[in-house]
Amino acid sequence: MATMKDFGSFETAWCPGCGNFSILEALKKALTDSGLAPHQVLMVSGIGQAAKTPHYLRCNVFNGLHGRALPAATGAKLANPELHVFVESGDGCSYGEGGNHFLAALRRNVDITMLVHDNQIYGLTKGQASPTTLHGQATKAQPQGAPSQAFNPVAIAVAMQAGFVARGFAGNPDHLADLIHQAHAFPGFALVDILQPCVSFNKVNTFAWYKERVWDIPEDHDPADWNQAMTLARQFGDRIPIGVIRRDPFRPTFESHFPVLQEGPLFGRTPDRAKLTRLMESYM
Amino acid sequence: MATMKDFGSFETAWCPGCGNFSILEALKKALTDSGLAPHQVLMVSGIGQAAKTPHYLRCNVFNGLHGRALPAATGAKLANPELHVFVESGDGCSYGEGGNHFLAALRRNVDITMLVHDNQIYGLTKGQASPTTLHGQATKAQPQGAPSQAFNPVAIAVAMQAGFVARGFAGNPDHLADLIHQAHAFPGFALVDILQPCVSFNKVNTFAWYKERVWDIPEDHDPADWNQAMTLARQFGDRIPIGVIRRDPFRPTFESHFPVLQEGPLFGRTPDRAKLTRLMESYM
Amino acid sequence: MRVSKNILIAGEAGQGLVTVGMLLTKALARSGYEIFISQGYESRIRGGHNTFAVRTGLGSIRAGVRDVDLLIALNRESIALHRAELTHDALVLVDSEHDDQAAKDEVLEADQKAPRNQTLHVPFAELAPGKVYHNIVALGIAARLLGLPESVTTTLVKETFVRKKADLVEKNLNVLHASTAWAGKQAAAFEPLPESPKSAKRMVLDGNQAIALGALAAGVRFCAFYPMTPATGVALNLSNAARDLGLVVEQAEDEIAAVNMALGASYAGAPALVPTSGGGFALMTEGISLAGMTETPLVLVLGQRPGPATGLPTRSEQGDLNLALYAGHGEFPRAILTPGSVEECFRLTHAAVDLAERSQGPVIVMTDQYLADTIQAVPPFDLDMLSEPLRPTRNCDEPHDYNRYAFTEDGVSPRLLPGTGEHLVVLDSDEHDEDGHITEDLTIRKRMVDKRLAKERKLRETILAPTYIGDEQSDLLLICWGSTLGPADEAAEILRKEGRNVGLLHFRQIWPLLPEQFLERLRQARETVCVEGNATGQFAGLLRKEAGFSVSRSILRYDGLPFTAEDILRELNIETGQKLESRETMGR
Amino acid sequence: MRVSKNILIAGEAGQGLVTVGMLLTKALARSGYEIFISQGYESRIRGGHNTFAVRTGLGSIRAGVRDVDLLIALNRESIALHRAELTHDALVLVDSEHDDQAAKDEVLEADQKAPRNQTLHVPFAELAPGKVYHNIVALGIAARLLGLPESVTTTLVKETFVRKKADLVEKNLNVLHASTAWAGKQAAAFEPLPESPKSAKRMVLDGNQAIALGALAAGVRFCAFYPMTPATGVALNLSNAARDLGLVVEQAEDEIAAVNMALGASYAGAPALVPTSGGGFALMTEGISLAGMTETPLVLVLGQRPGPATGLPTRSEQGDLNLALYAGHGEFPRAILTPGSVEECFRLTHAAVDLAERSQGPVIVMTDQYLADTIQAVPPFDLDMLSEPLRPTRNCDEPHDYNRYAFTEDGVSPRLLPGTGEHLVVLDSDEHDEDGHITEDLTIRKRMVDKRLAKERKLRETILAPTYIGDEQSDLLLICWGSTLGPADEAAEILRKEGRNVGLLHFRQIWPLLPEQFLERLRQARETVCVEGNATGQFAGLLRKEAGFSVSRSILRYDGLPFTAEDILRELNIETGQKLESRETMGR
Ligand SMILES: Cc1ncc(C[n+]2csc(CCOP(=O)(O)OP(=O)(O)O)c2C)c(N)n1
Ligand SMILES: Cc1ncc(C[n+]2csc(CCOP(=O)(O)OP(=O)(O)O)c2C)c(N)n1
Ligand code: SF4
Ligand code: SF4
Ligand SMILES: [Mg+2]
Ligand SMILES: [Mg+2]
Repeated sequence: MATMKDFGSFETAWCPGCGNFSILEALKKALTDSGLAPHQVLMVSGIGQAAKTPHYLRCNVFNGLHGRALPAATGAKLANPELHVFVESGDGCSYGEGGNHFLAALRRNVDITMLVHDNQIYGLTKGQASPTTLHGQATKAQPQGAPSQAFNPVAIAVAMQAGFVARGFAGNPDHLADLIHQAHAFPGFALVDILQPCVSFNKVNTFAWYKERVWDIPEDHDPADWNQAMTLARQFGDRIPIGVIRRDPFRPTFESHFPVLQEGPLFGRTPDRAKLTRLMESYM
Repeated sequence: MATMKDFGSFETAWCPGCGNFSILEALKKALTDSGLAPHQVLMVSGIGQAAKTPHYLRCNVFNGLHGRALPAATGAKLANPELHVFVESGDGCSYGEGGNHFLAALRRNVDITMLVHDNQIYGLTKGQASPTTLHGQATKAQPQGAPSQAFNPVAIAVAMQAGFVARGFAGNPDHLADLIHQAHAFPGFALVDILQPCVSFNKVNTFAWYKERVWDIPEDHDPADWNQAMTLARQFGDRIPIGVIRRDPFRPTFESHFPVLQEGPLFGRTPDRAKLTRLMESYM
Repeated sequence: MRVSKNILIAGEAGQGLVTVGMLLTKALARSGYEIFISQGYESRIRGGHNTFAVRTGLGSIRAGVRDVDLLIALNRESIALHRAELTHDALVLVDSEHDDQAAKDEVLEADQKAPRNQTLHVPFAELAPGKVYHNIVALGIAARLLGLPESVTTTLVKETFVRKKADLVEKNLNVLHASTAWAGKQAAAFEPLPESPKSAKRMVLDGNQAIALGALAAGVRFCAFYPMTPATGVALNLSNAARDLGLVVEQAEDEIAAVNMALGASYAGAPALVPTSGGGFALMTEGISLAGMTETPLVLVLGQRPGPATGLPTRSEQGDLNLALYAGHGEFPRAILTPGSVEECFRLTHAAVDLAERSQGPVIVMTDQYLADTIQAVPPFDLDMLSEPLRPTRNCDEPHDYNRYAFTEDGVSPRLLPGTGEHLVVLDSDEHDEDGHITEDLTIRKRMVDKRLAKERKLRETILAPTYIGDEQSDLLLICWGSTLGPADEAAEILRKEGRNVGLLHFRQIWPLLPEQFLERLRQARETVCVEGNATGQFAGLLRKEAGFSVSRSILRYDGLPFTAEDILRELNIETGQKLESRETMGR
Repeated sequence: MRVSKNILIAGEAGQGLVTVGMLLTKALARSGYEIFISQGYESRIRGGHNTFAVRTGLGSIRAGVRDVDLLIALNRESIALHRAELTHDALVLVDSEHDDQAAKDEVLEADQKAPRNQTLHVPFAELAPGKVYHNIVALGIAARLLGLPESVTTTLVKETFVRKKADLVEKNLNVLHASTAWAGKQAAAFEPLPESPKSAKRMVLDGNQAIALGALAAGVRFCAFYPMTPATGVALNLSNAARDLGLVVEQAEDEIAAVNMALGASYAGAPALVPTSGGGFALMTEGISLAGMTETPLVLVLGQRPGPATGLPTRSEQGDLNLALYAGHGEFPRAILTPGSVEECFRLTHAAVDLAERSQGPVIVMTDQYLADTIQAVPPFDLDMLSEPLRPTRNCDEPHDYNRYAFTEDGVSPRLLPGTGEHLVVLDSDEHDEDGHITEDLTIRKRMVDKRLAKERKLRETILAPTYIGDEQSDLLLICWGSTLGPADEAAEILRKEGRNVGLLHFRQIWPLLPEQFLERLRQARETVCVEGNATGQFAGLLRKEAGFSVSRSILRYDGLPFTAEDILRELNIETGQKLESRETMGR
């Protein structure tokens, strides 16, 4: 069994004090707790500060284009369903440039775990509003305040009938590790939106700001109840619930619709000449 | 005052019996009822059968790229807020290729009326699944059935805190005309998703199929109540409610955040040399 | 020697002309004739004006022609629209229900123009118990007029309906026999096709089907696409075969998703293909650059149509050459294959899959609406003769020392798949070190650029040389690429028959180019004419840039229609006694 | 005559080197010196290694240099990293708190290599009451060493802090005075700058700021963007000016939205600009094609960085020339302007807005990270001397006969705006008739292609000829485009001083190209060398294609750094007695 050490320890390009560090630790813990070895894991990311995370882990990595982690992850998972596929990226990457893929992923329900480092800002490009930046918050690019309403990814995921939706907090890494562990265990698409302080560019949603607001979803919450889930998902203000918001184990995975995927990975299969010949004959 | 005739009458490239015809008529009626003259109207569309609609109307037209009607409409409205801007396109164009723009438009709340001819299929490209195609429905491109869950645009709009959300039916043109009229009157982004039979490629969601299911939203529905709205929005099965689902008049429009837009269109303004000089001085 | 007739089926979208056309085509192919089908349609589902042109005969037929010998007019408008194309002794089939005065006038006018044109007024309503049988009527009559054995059409009809309702076979056969018999009784003098030699069974395939077959034969296991004419057919054909042949075909939410999905799949070991057209390809540009940077094999099929923007979505053009050449920011190698026939669609797609793996990067197969919809009869491909495409290794001895981007002489690093052993496969869109991890070391940056570009040298080793047809030295050299092969070839042949020394150089790979392979030929010709379907002479520009050679002139077409041999001859402005050889050899 | 010193401020991201650098730069500019700033940074927010290089002196300075005269090392690592660049008599400023053994070793080693290098151990902790004041310490010392008047730095510090907390001005002034005084007492022999002539006030501007100013001066009213280094600055500058100058700047959800928004805004009458970098530009490709098809004015700013894919996001390259030339499916005209200096950034952006309206299509202004971040001192632009950019008409006499795409001789149709009168403005991405409505008429198609392409002829009328510097006829001709102007110019000047006959041809517009404007010059030179920042010689390829001219050789750089004159001289492999003229004329 792999230990946390097997997932390595690297120098990062992050700012001291960034919330990303504890997310990385939580992730390593979750991977270990899930009994995964590095070579079984595929981390797919886009571009941004969060998207560098896979470089700080020993595992397979597809660090693709800004906003395009989900399609790449989908392709990889369909090509080899035995891979344990995680998507890791920032809020801008996941919900901004990648918004359409987010919708499509929720509709597909491929067995992928999506971790969003949600610092409510574009970090790597130095502080423009992201989709989750609060309405009216002033930034370098929006000196008069962000003119659009903030995106609530958790509420949209619930509205889209996602199978597994959770919200975590970088300031609570053990809790977060458990969420990631559960998300990975869920058979289907699982979203964990992670509140992540950005000490360099988000002076509003700071560690203290989050700390003041987050509260653990109580035991009696029934994530199988859509209405309850929606009510929790919409809370993002003075109080922000963290934990598993929604779990619907009855949605079939995307993969289950493809008999060919029941036979394992697509690589290493040679074309079946007899079948090809029959296909050619059908054109005669 | 313009009459329906002022909006013209043209030969179309649609199939006989297509639901688009009555949507076009309803639209003309709504434009007339709204007291608009053709040159005040800008219809923006993408590519598809529905997206041809603006060609069959006398008005200003921006028939742009597949999936990109919303950004073009947003740019035009911000450049000239006096234009009455409508977006008209199909379900594939609006929710498929254009999904990310749909999310962003809901967040922005620019005063645009969006009409979606929702035939639950890609018509112009001959019958592939669209985002609203029902899960499991077989099509030319999905012979084993559409593997993704259907997109419910109305529920997502409500979840995204849209100001005005309605569902209409091509088979009920007077009712539809009224919805379009109300949507246009609404100050902010307004969505009308229109159930539209496609006689050539959608043999499941036929006129009869819709007819059997649609029911008028009763008078006592309170579109200002988010929960009520969400409950109605999620109904898409044996019963499909049509009418105004959600109305939230308190959301400020996007335009209201830009003082420069209070002064009317952006064209015809010459650069203010004194201000430019001051700006240059700030670099000295 | 080539002898041919051109049969044009014309009518509105939705009238089923493709159904009649395909039945007739199969009947001709099975009877041993060559066929060449070109299709024309509008961007709509019903109405408008569509055409299905069947050119058939003996000897190699590689293009369509304008002149029509047999017009099957499914509506009245078709007569007016195609009157000018009727040959001197053409026959026109019309529904006798169209025999109102206006229709008669149309026909009369046509007759006046070309006195020997004859019209056959077909009593569709009498011969068929309902509209759905009209295509069988047309089939029966056309087959009889052309002299096809009734056994062939009978078998065909049986096969077509056997999987449907039980009594359908019988009903259709009755209609077929009645129609054949009716045609036999008509006095109309339409010379049947010459007798055909016995021939082996052939497939009746369009360009898109051949591409799909090529992909399957090469082991493609993943296809992501977003529908776009004229490339959708590639995906539909793969989709239909998916279950049986074991591949995943997914309609993506947009083109960007399609290309990124394919890259993800390819990374994880599934040979992947993405079909699209110009507008979709434009959206994939960033993804193509990602394929270049991450050295991930990827096959793209670019079915061109006239642009810019939405343009003419159902017509043909060769206007995206420069786009294909330079799509993607930054610098990285690629290969571009440009099949000129249905058979080449198969072979070059097969080659593309292999090439993508060998060069670990993007390979583009470029067609256009004309070729995508062109139907030809081709012998079944000999699968045993195909080379086995390269596959990535799946394991290594020292997994912990594995570096995805290890520096090598030829720039190609060993490609392992993730999850198949203890090694880790790290891929990065940023500049990266040998191990795939992000780097800001500018010395490594330079080495990595050199490594990636070195693969172009490798690609140059296996360039498919342009094919040359003609005598060793030519007076006039026609140059073409992709789908223009057919018409250019026929034009050259006609001129050669006139005693002119004409050569034809067909580029089936337009990137990379290896001037050694063709420069001498260009230099030796007295006149070089580049024939291409765009307005700015893009390939001629590429020859200037890459081979330093300026062609004498270009013949360009960009109205949405493909070239015919006549077009080329007309533009060459050569007074040729014979309009088209087919006229002569048919001896009428 | 040029005399210059190169001051390098180096340290981690987050240490405030841009703040020190900008203060020093402004002080130099206000004291009458020329400045040229190049910035280097990594793709991270804190840590790593960043540089801010201030080259300053008298006479025109148009590029950075590698050799360092004064190194302000904000951390120890910086000494090691830049040791090799120190000139014979360079001075190194280090924090005396770094004076541990390792630091001493570093310095020692540096001293050994170049014996006269000296190190000034600055007691930052003593001179400043806290870390935030360290940049003022550095400013005071550097200004004093360079011989700048204390009045200049004093005013600067006052201006900087006056709008902040009241006591900040005083505190900072105290630190400034103490540091200046401390520096005055140091024995370190650092020759100050020669006295500067009085000069008018100048702006201290970077490339992106100049572009924003050019856009504002030309009346740009709409900017949509998605953040991407190095182009984000253009949008941020416009955003900051938006409220005051009356424009709308919107951060779009993605690049595709940005370009389509801009087209919508332009259609409705707001001159629109979209800044991005290679990856974003790739995503806009389809939209650029839409601009071409719909004949909608659009200005794009493409700030290049090294690709492919994410590449080196904060470095420089000229690798996207081919992409800019051919982005977009189908065929349509475009213009590409390539400024070579901060001043040209302003002028060419202004010209681009006008050109987009005149040609009714896309115009691309191409820079790169080097130029975007280059800071120069330029006199304020004379707004009265600028030509008034063309604007669309807003009304017509016969609104009902208005046709947006009326056929005209030069291809340019009268452009009205929607909603400004009874006329209707119909725009279509499909092929369309004169009235803008979709058509499938293939004759009109051809005419519309011809109409659109005719505009390229029109564009050719106003091409900005390449600028030439040198004697009438040159032995060696350096060719460059865009940001390479500065270093190439300096290299040419150095060679000329050595008595060599060297010319320089700078292309500030690389499309369309008009060979008449430069071909003779190319032919006359004995040797032609194309200097460009990419690995495949893209501009040299363009010259082959468009002018049929092959340059003798290319000097290419593609490791992410910009050229310096030294690079070019080294590559030219010319034994030059003087390393760089600056060394000599400084007389040390
Ligand atoms: C196509 C494209 N557009 C823009 C960029 C520039 N870019 C890099 S990271 C980033 C934003 C990152 O924000 P987020 O995803 O929230 O990540 P964070 O840095 O905050 O962790 C952007 C806009 C890019 N690399 N590619
Ligand atoms: C970038 C791009 N991708 C694909 C297409 C091809 N295309 C044209 S219309 C269409 C689908 C139309 O479906 P929908 O929007 O539902 O409209 P409908 O025809 O059903 O009214 C597609 C995929 C295109 N024109 N552009
Ligand atoms: S910029 Fe923000 S998100 Fe990025 S590393 Fe620094 S603190 Fe973290
Ligand atoms: S294909 Fe469907 S949507 Fe399109 S016109 Fe025909 S019936 Fe209407
Ligand atoms: Mg972020
Ligand atoms: Mg549809």
